[in-house]
Amino acid sequence: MGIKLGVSFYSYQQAYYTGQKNLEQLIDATANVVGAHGVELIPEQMPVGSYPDPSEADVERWFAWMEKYQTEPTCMDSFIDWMLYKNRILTKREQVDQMARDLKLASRLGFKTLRVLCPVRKEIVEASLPFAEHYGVKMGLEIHAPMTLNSRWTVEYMDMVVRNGSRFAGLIIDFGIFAKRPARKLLTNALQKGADPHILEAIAVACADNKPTEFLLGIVKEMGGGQAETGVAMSWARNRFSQPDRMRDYASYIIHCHGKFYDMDEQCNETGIDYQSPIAVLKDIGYNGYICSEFEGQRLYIGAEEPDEIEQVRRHHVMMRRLIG
Amino acid sequence: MGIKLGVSFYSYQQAYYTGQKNLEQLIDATANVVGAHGVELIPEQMPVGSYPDPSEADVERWFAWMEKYQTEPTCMDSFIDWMLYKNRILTKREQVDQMARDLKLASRLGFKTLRVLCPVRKEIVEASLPFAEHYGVKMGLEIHAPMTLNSRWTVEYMDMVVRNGSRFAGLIIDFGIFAKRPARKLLTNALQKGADPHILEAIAVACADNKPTEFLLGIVKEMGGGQAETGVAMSWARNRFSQPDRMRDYASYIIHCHGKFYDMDEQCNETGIDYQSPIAVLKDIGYNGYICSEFEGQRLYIGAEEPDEIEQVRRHHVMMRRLIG
Amino acid sequence: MYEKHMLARDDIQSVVENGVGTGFIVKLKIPYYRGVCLSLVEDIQVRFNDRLFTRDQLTFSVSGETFTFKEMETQTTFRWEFGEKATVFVPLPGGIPLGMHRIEVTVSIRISYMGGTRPFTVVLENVSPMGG
Amino acid sequence: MYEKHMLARDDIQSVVENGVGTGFIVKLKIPYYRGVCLSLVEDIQVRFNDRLFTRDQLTFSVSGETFTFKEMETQTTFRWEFGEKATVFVPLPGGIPLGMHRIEVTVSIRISYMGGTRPFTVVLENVSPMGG
Ligand SMILES: [Mn+2]
Ligand SMILES: [Mn+2]
Repeated sequence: MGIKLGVSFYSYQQAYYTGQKNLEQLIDATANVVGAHGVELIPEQMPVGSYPDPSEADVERWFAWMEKYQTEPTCMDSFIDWMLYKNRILTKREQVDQMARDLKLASRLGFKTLRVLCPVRKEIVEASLPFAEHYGVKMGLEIHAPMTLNSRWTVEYMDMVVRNGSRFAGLIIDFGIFAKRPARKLLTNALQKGADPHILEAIAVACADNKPTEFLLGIVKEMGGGQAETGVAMSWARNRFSQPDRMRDYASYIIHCHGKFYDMDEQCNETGIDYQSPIAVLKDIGYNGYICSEFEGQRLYIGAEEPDEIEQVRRHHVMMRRLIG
Repeated sequence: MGIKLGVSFYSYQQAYYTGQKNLEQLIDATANVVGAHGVELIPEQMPVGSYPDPSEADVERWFAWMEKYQTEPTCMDSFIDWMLYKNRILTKREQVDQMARDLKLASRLGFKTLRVLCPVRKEIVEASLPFAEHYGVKMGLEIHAPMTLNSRWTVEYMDMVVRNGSRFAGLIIDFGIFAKRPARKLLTNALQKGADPHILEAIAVACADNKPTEFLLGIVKEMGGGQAETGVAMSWARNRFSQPDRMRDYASYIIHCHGKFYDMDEQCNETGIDYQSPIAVLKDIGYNGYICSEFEGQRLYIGAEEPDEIEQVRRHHVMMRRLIG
Repeated sequence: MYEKHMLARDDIQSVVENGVGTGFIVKLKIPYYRGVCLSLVEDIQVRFNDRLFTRDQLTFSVSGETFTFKEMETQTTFRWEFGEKATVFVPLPGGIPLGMHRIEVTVSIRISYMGGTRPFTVVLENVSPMGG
Repeated sequence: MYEKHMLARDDIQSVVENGVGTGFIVKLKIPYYRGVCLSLVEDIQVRFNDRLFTRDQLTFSVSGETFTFKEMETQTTFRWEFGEKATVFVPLPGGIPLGMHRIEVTVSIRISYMGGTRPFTVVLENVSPMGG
């Protein structure tokens, strides 16, 4: 079996937003340019028909695409809008209704896993377990920076999962938690704004060393940096490095991974996130689910330059195949 | 085949409201006291499990009751809350969503017909046709006083139905449109408040003669009546008599009937509504759907006296069987 | 029928927290022939003797959840079912004093097919929740 | 990416009714990476040169339906989908005059996982909808 590869269509958001590619064309590119098999979708971003209730014809067309392009649904990404109304937070039951709605949609579209957004409360996931079982779709809480594998939020969630003894709740690892240094493109942008390369390098070294934001800002101040350097230091404020080895604690509960990345260079290396050690750990613990590439570098392209999302994803897959072997 | 008989559980609302009978006990009484076969339900009044999404177990229990008591679901009564929010009227699409929700529930519970409330716009019914076909449930607009069979609202609705050529929209006749005189119990209440029996009789004769409210109030004034007599005259203000013969115009579109009644006397006659002629017409046009008894006299019981809803329904069925032959 | 059945004398009770009376509750059945979602419960007023309590002062509880009337404006999941008792809390420091009282409750439900809101009032005289 | 793509110059157009300019429309894509139901579109402001137009003055249209912002507070069926253009109408008697103008649009979306509302502003300088 081994690790399987896919693409989160979050990666293609700009091509879709600007109307350059529709959903079918993106499935085509995934199969025929990237060479990937798994499809991860945010249905509120690129609806299959309409969200949350596609027609039967929409669903049939979706499966026809899967067949035509030899792809398969992996994980569907869900949101719980607990601030749906201006003046109040939705009750637990209303939030569970939203979860049930998404579990049902995932089931209709053939997704085996539902991405649960990090700040969703464990009580909501727990109360949704009967729906997950009914629809045969697993819920995975996404461990996403600034959360870490050791955060109290994660630990308490996992206590709930273990206590319930259900196979329908688990974890999704977002590789952003293994970020080691600012993406190359972020640094290039700062250089263009006149940042001092020595200060940037000092910041990058301190990032890799897992230093807190105050420490990074201290470097900027000491070395006489300005706004551009401060921007780079601040971009790191929400980063918290997780030790890849901590994944072993939850080995049998990891049901999906997001191969988060910001910038793939010409040699197909991610310029800021550690992939080598996490993938070694995943192989070692026998993980045989999907890693779906999740490109999030769109906002690093400023001025006239535009990202080539499909090319970035293609490079990411070259790296992934190299590392998985 | 011929006309079939059932009970709208609207008839039992007080027994349910006060906690004297639960849903299963009412099904039991329908089968074993009234001797009826058909069950009509307002799920927002007496939910099967919970409205609008009963669990599978709730639905199974419902069908188990139908089997146990040898009854069958006939019509489910729907509401469209187009004033769901304080500040606006729901859009057409939102109203159609509510209709689809109720069609789905009706289908799950085995109801073949959905009662559409009289003031629901024909555009909503028209846009809901695909859902009705999908769920295999017919929508019937209820012709209910003060609407008549000749009202513009009815005529325009039927034009829409005929134009669509769909078997999934039709009419439900509420026998209240055949009311000929105020219910006996309403008159008795007025007498207790000191009304003059001669004035009441003069009002009742004018009602049977289809006179407008102003005419009735004129009688009260002329004959020197007071508040009690005026109350009886005003109770007729929303009544508009329909000629039973007008049902012939829509013969093939009548999909269900409400045997509306207010007061059954000891000889099992309705004291204010004409049943003889409408049933003769229905037999003549070969109507073979249900008439479900719909008792609405609860509010005529004032002071310490309470209605015996089940007994009233039983008497109504005695009359119905006598008339149908 | 609602006059007689929507509010029972036993369902008016003082609320005491930490030994101090904070108000009272009334447990109400809906004065309408079906259940509705909470956004349709447009208004409730409670008159205790001469004191009037309006929606901003009250809370409304059903199915174990408590809402303000502002919150209820968008509440379409929770329902006040036909025949089910909802609990309305009325803040009255000290709770209900000894003696006989008059309680008047007006419930306004928004009913689409009537084109607006229908108020329904029930009055209980000589209420004495402290055993009597 | 929203700065560059959420509002195209061609999507600012004067509205003329019966020969009289009544205002203008801007066709906006959502500055967020997914579509949302309209209750989450908490606020939109449009600044035309020095004049500020706030939510009470604007209407918002999507899928052929037009809403006030007050109405949108409870609107959870209709959605502003990702990449879809919504039309905001700004009442400006006479429509957009000849010449160059500055248009600034701020869209605030309520995002639960951020715990509140995120405003996003886009500015177009030298806008001249009458061809140029
Ligand atoms: Mn992710
Ligand atoms: Mn009826």
